[in-house]
Amino acid sequence: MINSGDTAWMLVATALVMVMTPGLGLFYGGMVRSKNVLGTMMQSFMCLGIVSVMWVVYGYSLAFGPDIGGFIGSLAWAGFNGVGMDPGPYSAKIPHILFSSFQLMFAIITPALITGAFAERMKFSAFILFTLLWSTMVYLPVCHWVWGGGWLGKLGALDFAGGTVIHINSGVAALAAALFMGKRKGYRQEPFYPNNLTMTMLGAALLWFGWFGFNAGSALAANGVASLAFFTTQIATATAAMSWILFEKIVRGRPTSLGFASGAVAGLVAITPAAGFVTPLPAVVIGFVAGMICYFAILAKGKLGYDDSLDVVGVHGVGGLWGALATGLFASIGGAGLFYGNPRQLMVQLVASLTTIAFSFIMTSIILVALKKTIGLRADEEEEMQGLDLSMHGETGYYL
Amino acid sequence: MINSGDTAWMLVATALVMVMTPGLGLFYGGMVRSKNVLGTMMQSFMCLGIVSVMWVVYGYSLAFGPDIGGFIGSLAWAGFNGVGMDPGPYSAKIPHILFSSFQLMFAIITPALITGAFAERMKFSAFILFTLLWSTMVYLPVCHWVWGGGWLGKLGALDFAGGTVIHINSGVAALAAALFMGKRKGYRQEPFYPNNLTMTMLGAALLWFGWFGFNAGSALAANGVASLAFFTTQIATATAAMSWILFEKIVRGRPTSLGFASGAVAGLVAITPAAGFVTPLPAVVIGFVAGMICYFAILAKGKLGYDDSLDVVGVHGVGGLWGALATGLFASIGGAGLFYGNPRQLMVQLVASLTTIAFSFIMTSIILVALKKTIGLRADEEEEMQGLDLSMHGETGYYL
Amino acid sequence: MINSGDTAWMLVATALVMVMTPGLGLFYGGMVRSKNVLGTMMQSFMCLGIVSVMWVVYGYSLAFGPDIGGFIGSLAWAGFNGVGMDPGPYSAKIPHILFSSFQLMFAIITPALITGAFAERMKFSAFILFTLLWSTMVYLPVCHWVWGGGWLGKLGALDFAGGTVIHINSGVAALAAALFMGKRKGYRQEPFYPNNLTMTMLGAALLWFGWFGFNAGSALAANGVASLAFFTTQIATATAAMSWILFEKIVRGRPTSLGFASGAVAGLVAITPAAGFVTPLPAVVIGFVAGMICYFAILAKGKLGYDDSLDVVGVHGVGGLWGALATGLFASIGGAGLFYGNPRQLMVQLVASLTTIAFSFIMTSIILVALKKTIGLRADEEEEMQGLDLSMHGETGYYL
Amino acid sequence: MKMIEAIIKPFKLDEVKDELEALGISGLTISEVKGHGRQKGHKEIYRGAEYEVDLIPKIKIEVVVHAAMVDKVVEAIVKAARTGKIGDGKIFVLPLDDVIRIRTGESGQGAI
Amino acid sequence: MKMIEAIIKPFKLDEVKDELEALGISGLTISEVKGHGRQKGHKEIYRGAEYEVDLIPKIKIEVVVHAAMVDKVVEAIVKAARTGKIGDGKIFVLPLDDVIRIRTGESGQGAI
Amino acid sequence: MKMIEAIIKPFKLDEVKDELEALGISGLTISEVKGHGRQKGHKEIYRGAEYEVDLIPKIKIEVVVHAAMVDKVVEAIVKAARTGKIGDGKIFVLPLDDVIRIRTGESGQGAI
Ligand SMILES: Nc1ncnc2c1ncn2[C@@H]1O[C@H](COP(=O)(O)OP(=O)(O)O)[C@@H](O)[C@H]1O
Ligand SMILES: Nc1ncnc2c1ncn2[C@@H]1O[C@H](COP(=O)(O)OP(=O)(O)O)[C@@H](O)[C@H]1O
Ligand SMILES: Nc1ncnc2c1ncn2[C@@H]1O[C@H](COP(=O)(O)OP(=O)(O)O)[C@@H](O)[C@H]1O
Repeated sequence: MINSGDTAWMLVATALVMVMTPGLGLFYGGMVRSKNVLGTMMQSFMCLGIVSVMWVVYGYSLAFGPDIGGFIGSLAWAGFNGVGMDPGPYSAKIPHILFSSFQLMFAIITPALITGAFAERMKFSAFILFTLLWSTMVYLPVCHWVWGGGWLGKLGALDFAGGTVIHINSGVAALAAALFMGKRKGYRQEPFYPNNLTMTMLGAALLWFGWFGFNAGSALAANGVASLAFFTTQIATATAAMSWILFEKIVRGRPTSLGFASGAVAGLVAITPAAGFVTPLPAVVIGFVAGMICYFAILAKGKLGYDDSLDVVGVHGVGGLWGALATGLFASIGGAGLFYGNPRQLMVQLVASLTTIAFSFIMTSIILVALKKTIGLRADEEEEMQGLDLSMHGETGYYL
Repeated sequence: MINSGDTAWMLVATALVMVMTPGLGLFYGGMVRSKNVLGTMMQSFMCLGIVSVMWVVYGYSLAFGPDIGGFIGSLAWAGFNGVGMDPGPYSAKIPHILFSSFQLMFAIITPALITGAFAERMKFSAFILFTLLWSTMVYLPVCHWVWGGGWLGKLGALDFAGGTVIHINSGVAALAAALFMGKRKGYRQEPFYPNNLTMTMLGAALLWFGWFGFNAGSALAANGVASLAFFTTQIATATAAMSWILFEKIVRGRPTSLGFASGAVAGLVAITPAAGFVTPLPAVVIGFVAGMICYFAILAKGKLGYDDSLDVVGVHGVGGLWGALATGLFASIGGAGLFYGNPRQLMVQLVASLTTIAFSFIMTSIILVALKKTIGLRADEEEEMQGLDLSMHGETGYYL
Repeated sequence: MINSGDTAWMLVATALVMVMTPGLGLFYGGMVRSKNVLGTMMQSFMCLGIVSVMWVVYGYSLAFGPDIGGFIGSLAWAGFNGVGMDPGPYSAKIPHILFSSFQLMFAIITPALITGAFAERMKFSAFILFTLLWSTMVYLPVCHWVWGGGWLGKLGALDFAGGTVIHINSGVAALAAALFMGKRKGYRQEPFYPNNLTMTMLGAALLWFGWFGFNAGSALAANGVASLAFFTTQIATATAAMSWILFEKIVRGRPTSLGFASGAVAGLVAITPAAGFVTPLPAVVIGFVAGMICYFAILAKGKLGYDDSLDVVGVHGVGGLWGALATGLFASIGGAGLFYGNPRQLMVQLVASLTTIAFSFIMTSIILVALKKTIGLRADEEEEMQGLDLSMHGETGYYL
Repeated sequence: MKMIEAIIKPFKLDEVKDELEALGISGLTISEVKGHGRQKGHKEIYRGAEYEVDLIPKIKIEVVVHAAMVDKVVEAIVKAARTGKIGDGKIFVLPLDDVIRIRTGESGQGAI
Repeated sequence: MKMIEAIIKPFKLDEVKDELEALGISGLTISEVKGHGRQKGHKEIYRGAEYEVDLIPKIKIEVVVHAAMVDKVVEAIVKAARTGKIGDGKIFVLPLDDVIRIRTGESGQGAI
Repeated sequence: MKMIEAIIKPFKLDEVKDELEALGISGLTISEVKGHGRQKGHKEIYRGAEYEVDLIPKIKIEVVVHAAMVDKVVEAIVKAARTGKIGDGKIFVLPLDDVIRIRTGESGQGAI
């Protein structure tokens, strides 16, 4: 029977996850050059459009519909056929349509995360197709495997709120995208100043705020586990932000506000798979390590030479992997990790991560190559120089 | 008896609707010229001030107090006399004062919507008086008719969250205002660049976010209907945003970020009366049509010649009317529309819409003429040229 | 037993209070000169980092752990030992860890409020140490006295959501800070233009929005008292905003948007201690007086000569004190004030306020002097001239 | 060759551009400046502080023309930019030694 | 008539304006520029990237005066704008053929 | 002494600065301007409205040099700023009466 308290919480949690995507748009939008600010924000906002429509038509059904061989859902729920106001198979206490709304918001933000990798140079048409194809061919399967009754869930992989499905998945896709797209014109030759770091700070704040819905909402109920996940999220995020700027201070001499914001996101990413499985002190450790390794991953990018414009690989890829493994180390509530006497869990986490890495990298590459060969991926040189705002959208961000 | 889950949801829904008004301020503020950015935002924020005070003194009582002849509420609840922590007549499961808080937020945003029509040229004093008079003489009666036990509600008009009361009503008032105010100096002669479209995007995001409280909150409970309304809101909005930029691409060759934001708002408007009455697929249709017709309504404005600065007529008037009629077509849950065998519903929707259009247009015109004849409506030419920020408020928006 | 409705509401309320701190960062950030925008925002964001870590290690335990002599909590709950998913001593209906999360957000925003007093001139390292020391030595004790089972709570002081603990406390600390820090270079000699008042408006909106969690959440349940506190918050805030600009109009001839935003915050501050204890009409009075006296307090600053950059004393100190006393006058629900036949309450409020003022001023002064004598408080002259963004963080806010 | 530098009211830019275009002059460079002169400024209020702002936004137009054209250009600008109210701005005529077109490297009259 | 163009440190603007006012000169036009010279720039850090920024914000003042006034004006600007530290800026004196007041159309000395 | 004023494409600034540095010239002042000329503008779309924007962002560089250096400096700028496409910009050479260094008060050649 539907519980009004759980339903109340899940309604809000869903709205909170929804607001993360515009929040991401602000976070990313502030970091690019002024001439690309709207184009970059648009790529996040567009995911709200594209994925919502896809979800109602076939997406939810493929991800969560009756399982076919552990690999994908059936089309039984296409067009939201039978998905209504009564509880569904995933929770007995909230309406089925609410569960599917909550899941939709996850499906929206995942491709939006990837856009940071190819910011400032992708054609708008290519972006639209990429998002539709990637969501369909990469997100829906992996989501099904872990949460929709698929094989990874059955294997016992712990992923509280989407470390594997969302962050490793998008981080690896971002790596493929950065490699296949090539570098922005002028990269490492001229300065690329972020146009508005106050907007990036605001975006980080909205992400942090919305992430409480993401993580605590993943309990699917207003209960103790949700409360635990809420608190570990706060603590890990705070610690990671501090840890990032600590290492910035050590390496560069200056703790930056962009560093604080980046560290916060790294912490949010890393605690995602662990949030409801760990106690507060391990959450501090997870956050601290997240801030540190993501910062060094970003410094390493300079040496590796690919142009992942907004560091999706370093933050979501690396942070997501660390979180997935850390869950295998520190889980002690509703599961047990290595440090709580269950080494197998760490292995399962590794398998889930590696499978996702391989699948995501290969599939994303296929999609990118296909698009490159057909409609082309990049804006032409003139368009890139002029900026995507004018060349793709005929608009200018600021007339202050 | 008070239900804690329903109360939890309605507390949040009320906060969500509250945040829509500043969100609207950002949405509108970003679209005007730099010299009017604060003045435009102020008009939305001021509605939070003016209407709240009016509400506690007499507003709630006139709108929702004991019915007098189907036309208006009595003053029995003036000063919130008797409106307290126990449930009231409108819901048995939440405190009466919470219901009245929720309704207050609707009363706030409605006049704020109208401000888009006369942006960049109204005197601040005239704006204050207009808002107070309009809220009292137009909003309170129409609100009473539909939701407060008045004649339209009894007739069986379906308006889930305020398509008629809020959007048709404000859209028509906007038309009257645009006509009576006259055009901005330089309109169609010099370019009027939006000062900050990132702010408009953020405003649209906050509107979208808050609208979940608006629509799903209108169920007055955390239940299946709220969940349905939540999902249809998401889907219609996403579809309308995509639909608007699709037609932009066809007509002008460029899909714009302002178009996406505008389309999203059009979708939110159109699904408002229908949200809890329709299933997901009709919501897609409602959204698609909303994006299309509101876009063409805005193109038509150019030919009609009035200066509705921020397109309140095209988005809220047209979108609201479409939503009201669409509810009469597609309603299938807790009511039945034409396509579900009940042609009468469409007629009722038409009657409710036309009555509101006529009443709102006539009353708004009377208020405007009265103000014009007494204190005057417009800033003088010098003030308009200098910008409202400096001339009305002695401030400058940006010193970057 | 845990109640899902109450838990749902408290999860959300906690998230709402969290978002107030970035909101404050925007509010403050918009008011400083462009060259200090990031540095100012960082000081708010940093509180999210510093205090969260402190809270989990020892903060929560000192504030709320088993009482030691009415003065401080014990270290029994350090490291969140024993603070988990079951209800704790402060509420039987929500998880203990959720109560502590909610309280954490209060502990975060309090030192963030103070940062307005020393904006644009404090060294980043000094700020970090100050925040850690102040939170530990001032916030935790006062919090314990009022809410953690300490002597002020036992005395019967009414403080619904933190007028004394948070606003008087931070306002007085701000006064000490303004005095010990000295004036900004150029203060009252050259114009200090706010860089972005649209951001300040947005910040005020987020504060308003989040404050519903702050005040209505302080009921610790989704019930009638929460609903009452919600409504009085809305009404007092709206009235105070209107009242501030009314007096601005009278004194200076112009009602400003910064005035509206400031008045709103003054109203939020003043209603904080009273929110759940008063009915709507007294809330209007509390708001009206708050807008008036805080505005005049700010005008008086010019004559008193200290440089409280962003008027923390005038808004939080004065507004908080008025709110505390007003609670002693108007309380009628769950307590009784002077006007409801209980003059003793006003005395208790006075005692609580004066004690807090004395304690906060003395302790803050000690901390500041200690820091001044050791690492120094202020950025050097060159750094201040260059702006904190570049000198402390190596960043520039805008490249538009 | 002369460089004509005109300080005008911002909202007059389009009219000035049109007038110059009518003379066959399309090359020009503009920038946003602030002017101080006889025109009164305005007051700004930020909480307790009140500032007299006496710098007024103006547009500066720089246009390089043949010496023979100077009078006509000045006349055209005056015509288009005049409102008759204080603050209409000034035109300065500066001597110029040379002009070079970067694209081709050519210099002198032909490069204008 | 001469055009005096001064590049100064931004926070010196008010003092320079006051000093010129004291000479009876109130007409001037300013713009925000960036300068490069002996003065050291600063470092900016954005995640992995580190930039040396060697363009420093300056204010450019343009003031047209009678030839006879040039020395006094230069002296006044030097006095007001000097801090003695590198980066104080430069003053350039340019010849000027003519000045026209747009409002009245008058030209020459009287139009200044 | 001459003042060289160059209008260039913004993304060429670094190259021009480097080229001047190579000539031993480090002092210069830049500003953001907008140019109009042969180069085509672009279209902007805001809901119902469509604007032709024909003012294109450019960078203006002002550099004062010894008369003897003018040719070399012009050459260097042309070399660094040229793309060969329309809109590369212009260089104007203006006569200059005097230069004063504010920091020291010294004037003439030595103050450059
Ligand atoms: N001597 C001057 N040198 C440089 N610019 C000047 C001078 N006098 C005026 N200006 C510019 O011309 C503008 C208009 O001058 P003002 O005295 O206000 O009006 P008017 O020219 O109509 O008498 C000023 O804002 C300033 O930008
Ligand atoms: N040759 C030049 N041409 C144009 N502007 C110059 C020149 N030399 C210096 N400037 C301007 O003067 C400013 C100050 O010059 P700088 O060499 O830093 O200090 P100083 O004049 O005290 O030696 C520079 O930032 C630049 O704007
Ligand atoms: N006569 C002029 N006076 C002032 N500036 C000019 C003039 N002609 C061109 N410019 C500047 O030079 C820029 C480039 O000129 P344009 O005609 O587009 O290209 P090109 O010089 O390659 O033919 C313009 O954008 C404008 O800023």
